[in-house]
Amino acid sequence: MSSTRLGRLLPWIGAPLLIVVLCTVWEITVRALDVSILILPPPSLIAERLGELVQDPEIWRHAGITASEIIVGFLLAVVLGVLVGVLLGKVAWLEMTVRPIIVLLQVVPKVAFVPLFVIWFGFGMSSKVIIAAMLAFFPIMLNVLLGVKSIDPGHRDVMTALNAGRMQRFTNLDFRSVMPYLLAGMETGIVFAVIGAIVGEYLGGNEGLGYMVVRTLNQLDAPGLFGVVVLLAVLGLVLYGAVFILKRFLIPWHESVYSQQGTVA
Amino acid sequence: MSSTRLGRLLPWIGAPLLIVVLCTVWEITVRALDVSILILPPPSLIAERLGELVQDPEIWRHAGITASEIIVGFLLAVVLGVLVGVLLGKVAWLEMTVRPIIVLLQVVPKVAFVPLFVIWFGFGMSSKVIIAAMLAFFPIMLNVLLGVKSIDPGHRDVMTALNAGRMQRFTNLDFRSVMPYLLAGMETGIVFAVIGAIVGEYLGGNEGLGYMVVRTLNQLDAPGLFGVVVLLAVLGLVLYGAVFILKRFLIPWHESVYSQQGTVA
Amino acid sequence: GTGSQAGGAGGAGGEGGSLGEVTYISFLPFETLSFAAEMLAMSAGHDAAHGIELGVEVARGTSPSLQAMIAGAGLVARCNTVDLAAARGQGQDVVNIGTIARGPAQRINFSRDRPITSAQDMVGMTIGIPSEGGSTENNLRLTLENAGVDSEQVNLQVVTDNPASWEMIQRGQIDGYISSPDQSFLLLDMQDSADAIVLGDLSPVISDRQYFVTTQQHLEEKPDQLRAFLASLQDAVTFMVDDADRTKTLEALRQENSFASLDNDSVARSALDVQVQNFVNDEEPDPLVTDEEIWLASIEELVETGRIEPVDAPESWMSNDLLGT
Amino acid sequence: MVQTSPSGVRAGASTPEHDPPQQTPARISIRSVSKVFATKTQRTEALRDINLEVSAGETVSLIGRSGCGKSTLLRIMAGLLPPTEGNVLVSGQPLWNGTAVESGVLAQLGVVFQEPHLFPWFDIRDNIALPLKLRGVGKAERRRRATELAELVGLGDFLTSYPRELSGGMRQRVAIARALSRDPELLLMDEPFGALDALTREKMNLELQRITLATRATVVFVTHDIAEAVFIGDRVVQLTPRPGRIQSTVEVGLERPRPLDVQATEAFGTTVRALRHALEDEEQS
Amino acid sequence: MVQTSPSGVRAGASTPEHDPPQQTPARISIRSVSKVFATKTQRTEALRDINLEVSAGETVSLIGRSGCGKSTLLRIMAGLLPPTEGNVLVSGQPLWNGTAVESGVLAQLGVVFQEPHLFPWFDIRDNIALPLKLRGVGKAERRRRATELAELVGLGDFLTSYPRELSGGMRQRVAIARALSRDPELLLMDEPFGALDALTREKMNLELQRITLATRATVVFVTHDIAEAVFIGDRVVQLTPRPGRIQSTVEVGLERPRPLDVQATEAFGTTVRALRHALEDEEQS
Ligand SMILES: Nc1ncnc2c1ncn2[C@@H]1O[C@H](COP(=O)(O)OP(=O)(O)OP(=O)(O)O)[C@@H](O)[C@H]1O
Ligand SMILES: Nc1ncnc2c1ncn2[C@@H]1O[C@H](COP(=O)(O)OP(=O)(O)OP(=O)(O)O)[C@@H](O)[C@H]1O
Ligand SMILES: [Mg+2]
Ligand SMILES: [Mg+2]
Repeated sequence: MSSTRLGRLLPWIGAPLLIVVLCTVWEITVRALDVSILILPPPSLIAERLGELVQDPEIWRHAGITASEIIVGFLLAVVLGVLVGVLLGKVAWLEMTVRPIIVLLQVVPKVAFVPLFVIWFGFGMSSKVIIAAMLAFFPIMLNVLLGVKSIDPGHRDVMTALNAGRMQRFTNLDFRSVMPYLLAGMETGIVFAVIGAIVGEYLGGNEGLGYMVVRTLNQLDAPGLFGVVVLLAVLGLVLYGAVFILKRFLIPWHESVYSQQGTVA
Repeated sequence: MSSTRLGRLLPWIGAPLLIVVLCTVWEITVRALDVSILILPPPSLIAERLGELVQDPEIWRHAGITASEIIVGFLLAVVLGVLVGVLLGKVAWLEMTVRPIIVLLQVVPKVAFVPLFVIWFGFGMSSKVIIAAMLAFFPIMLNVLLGVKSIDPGHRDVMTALNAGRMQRFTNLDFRSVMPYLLAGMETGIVFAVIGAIVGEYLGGNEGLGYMVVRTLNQLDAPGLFGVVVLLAVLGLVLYGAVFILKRFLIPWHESVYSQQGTVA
Repeated sequence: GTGSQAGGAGGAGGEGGSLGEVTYISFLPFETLSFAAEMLAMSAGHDAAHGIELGVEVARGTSPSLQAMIAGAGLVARCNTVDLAAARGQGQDVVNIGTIARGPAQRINFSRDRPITSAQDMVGMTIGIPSEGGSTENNLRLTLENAGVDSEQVNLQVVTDNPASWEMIQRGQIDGYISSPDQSFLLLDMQDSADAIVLGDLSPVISDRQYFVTTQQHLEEKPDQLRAFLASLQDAVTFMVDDADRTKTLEALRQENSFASLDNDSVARSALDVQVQNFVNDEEPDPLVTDEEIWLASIEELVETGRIEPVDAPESWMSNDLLGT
Repeated sequence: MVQTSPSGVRAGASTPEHDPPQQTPARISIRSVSKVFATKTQRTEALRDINLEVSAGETVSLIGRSGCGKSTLLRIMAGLLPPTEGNVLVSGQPLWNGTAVESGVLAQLGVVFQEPHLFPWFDIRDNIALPLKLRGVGKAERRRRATELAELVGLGDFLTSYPRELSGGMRQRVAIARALSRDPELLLMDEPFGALDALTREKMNLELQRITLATRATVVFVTHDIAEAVFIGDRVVQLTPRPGRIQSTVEVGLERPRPLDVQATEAFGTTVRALRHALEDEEQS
Repeated sequence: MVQTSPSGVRAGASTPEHDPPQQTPARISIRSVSKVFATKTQRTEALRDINLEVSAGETVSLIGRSGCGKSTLLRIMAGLLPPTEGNVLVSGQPLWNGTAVESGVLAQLGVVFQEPHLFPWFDIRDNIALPLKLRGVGKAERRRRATELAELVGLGDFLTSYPRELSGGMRQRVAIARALSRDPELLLMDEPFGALDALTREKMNLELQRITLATRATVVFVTHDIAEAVFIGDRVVQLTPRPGRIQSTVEVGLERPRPLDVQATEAFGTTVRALRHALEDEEQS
């Protein structure tokens, strides 16, 4: 807080430090209580197994597949989320009509539609991409909607008085004004895209890290399971980090970005 | 749009109408293409089966259990989401340290930890509540965080100049200012709480609508499956609707609520 | 018709030539020795020998696998009697085209502290099952009832098919759980105090059998592929049965596969033994051939115990026509 | 409500339906405009039966008590707020079509709002250049013009600053520069110099006069400073509050351009005093 | 920078480190305060070495060109912005402790910001009553007082309206009422009457004078209207821009309370003209 230097280093120090501390506690607890490795293997064992895993090119193929599913699904969700969010934000009657349908689509258990997914998209990546996109879509869309509705009426007036076209209004006002909301939605969205892709991989197919989870689980390979979980977590963190860093480039003017020094209050 | 009367009726007309249209299209397509009922039963058949289902008191017990899990998990997520969101929004270094850990917890596949949940919380509702809470927590927390950071610096100044205490500041400024963000987070959150509870029920235990989904699925009872899915969707919609309606009471002053008449632009 | 008219089947080669790809849909992740025959057919090249290229798609659970097969995402799936009957009950024209398992293979794992040696032992116990409403639950209940135990007196609880289930036994949260032979042997190999019993040893259940299934439509459109599939499976089964000490089988399997139960010699041999026992049955005909009497008896058992509605002509639900002799 | 008639004041509110027979159609003409705001707790009649003609090149000052409806009237003229009744004609074309605005009618509009409404994501230069950007002016040209205007309003040193780094008065000046950037034919200004110190204000007054005379722009100028209203306007229109009605219209009989020291002349002083009295009379009535 | 010394002007900036030997400790005293804003693109020296003493009950007006640092100085005094150097003593107690503010030192503070900063979720009455609410005053009493103050600022009819339903000047008046609601001992006002029409402004000036004399409040009053600065202040302090320094301090030798027509007196006119010249001189230098 006090020094900007420390403040800038914190994300790179704080979290890893905390993780190390947590792992130590975990290791000690597991050993002290003699917890079965089947249920919660100690980090040392997981690390060892992880070491083996990362040397296997096969795992990188799986990771690559999962990563692609997440990214494609996420991008799809962003595009759709922005489009639908902006549309519903602008057209009140459409919002009232379409919103329940969207909620419906969200709460409906995906497992019921797996056969449809399989028929339409096959066992391959597409069905996972769809599930990832579906999960990520909702928070993005809702945040964009909130963002569109939170556009300063004064700013709207300026654009109206300047006789701005629909597209000009979008690029100069709506888009930028909604950006902080969109980015917050994207932060949630990327996380749910990860969850979605993994869930998709549980439900079918034989590729990806989610499949590896099922597989290690079935093989009673708890350290392997946790190794895959660590990989998934790292993948998730990296993708989340990418979105997080986007903020600094896209909304340097927003309170949430420029006021990193911390306020007095 | 033009008439307020129509505008007020739309949510009650538009969506149901759209659903009826969709169902009709579905019915016709399924019959025309002769789709196997195992894959996508026609709405008429689902409705019939649903009629039987709702007469079974057993299904209401399951629905009640699922509803309780969702509600408890959701409330937990709201409380935690607000607390953590406000805390991280106020304390920059904490945010930097804790955020990656939270992301980590989110992206980690829950299935790996179900045994831990079961061991810690038993087969009953608790583990589903936890999963529901975990999924709902993230969007709520992130939106609260965005909300806290979007508090007008001018408003902050007013409170500081008035020498407001921490609690006073919270109730008169932070809480109210964050409310629209919180509510948008809650809209996402309730949907994910539904998903979380259902996923939790897939993974273990023998109660709840999620369990009924698995059961009907395993019995190859596709109409029954879709019947349960309809119940779940209705449950989800009702809960979502509750959160949605909250808005009118909690933030009547916000642009997203009071400007329902639609703007000229 | 011939294979050449099969839509979507890779190269159109005609007789003896390439019949293209045949997709088999498994109901579990493929990496288990329960699928040893299918796996061997692929790794030992039995499929190619019959002009097909066998591919696997993995669904999670029997129902999704049947749905996928019916929808045309694959040609063949595998399921239990009760699943097939349920599908027929829903108006699906699924047909048994070969019996791949002739008895219960699933085992109940338990701790030596609280052994399970008979169905009566399980009264009042909590038993973990991978999922409810499916064939596992059905077979367990049938087993209990055939042994004269009211299945309602046994508490069934869904647990993840997961190593930690053993931990739950030790903590007393459950008293036993059902798993595949692989997992059971793996567990026994790892945990000294673990033991297991085969469902069939508690009481006989006729209908606990598994078949390769397809639809009437597939039968009409792609009989050659199906024939070739079954032929290659027959070859694989014969190979395994003939390989008394399983060494050659293991060697062949390990060429293309690697997973915990296969990599562990003793576990793999035990699991393969169970499979082989299930392929052949002294009183029954050649592997894969369905004995019509037993088939009818199986259906009868399900009808009698009220698990399915009475049915007409169950003999039309099966066919041995595609099997070479 | 006493109809005061000091020197040069002609009654406005008393001739509501008369279109003064003019040769050229008025650049902007307000016809029987009324505006009522109705909320759950409050029904505010902001404007009642306003009639006003502004001819091309003319500058009209609008004064009145706080809350009397000046901003509301300006917003109606800018196409931002539909009138409850009546309409606005721009060069003879009706602006409002029910609650929808006929865009295009207002093509050459410049508006300075009562609040600056700058865009936080643009720096000062880009904020000023926004109208040019919307017009499709090239980047280099835009920047050149924005720099010029920033210097005009005394912000040449702050081209790449962001709005939050400016003081209140500086922001207001940015808003003025933005409104001027595309040489509007019709300029609606809502207390544009309200947050400026005396000197800056005078300088801006002169600049505004220079620019509008050069471009022959039509200006409606809201202010709460009577002297400023007289200095800037060809006419000064005074509104009474709740409901907002035109109380009086004063012709300022002074040639434009006017030098700053016109404020010391007798004629100027008389007009200011007349308006001042009108305001005080209203107070007492 | 020419040090102008018209009648009653004493040089401020030339005696930076002198604490004038006073009997009572100054209510608020600014000691060598400097403030630099540094952003990526810009380094603005907003204030340089400001020294100012305000004794209890005194009213000091602060004038200066737009952007010269008036608001910045006020924000530093209000505990909202840490000075880069120097400190502010309130009744002898240092206000700033590095970048942290010693709360409690500012217990009896009332601030009117340059922008109204009303809370959109409270209606007018609740906005005005907020300071009382924070003080734990009961609801009935709060409402009574808020209603009284709303009437004082001419908004008695808008008690249950929401801020968005008010005009710019009305909002500003709400902010003034809010600042007055808890009878502050120390009142910092940043162009509080900037958006008000002449009459309302005069009325508010008189009210402010009455209230502050009655409560013996100490006031620092920022304005860009020289006449207002002279009317309101015991002293008028003038800042020069970039860096903001005190150019001159003018003692207004007029008794308070002052009636409105004091503005017609010779002494008043002289002081205004002197300040006006000082401002113009600064311009030329
Ligand atoms: N947050 C900030 N970041 C950077 N620069 C700032 C910031 N706040 C103010 N400044 C700069 O400090 C200087 C003084 O600003 P200040 O708001 O104090 O002016 P002011 O005297 O109140 O002007 P006005 O009469 O226009 O309100 C200006 O040049 C402004 O650009
Ligand atoms: N959105 C609104 N909803 C309800 N009432 C409104 C709204 N906008 C303005 N009003 C009311 O209309 C009246 C006129 O407001 P307006 O903003 O036009 O005043 P003004 O003359 O510009 O005042 P000022 O000089 O203070 O800016 C006020 O009484 C105000 O309360
Ligand atoms: Mg106004
Ligand atoms: Mg200021």
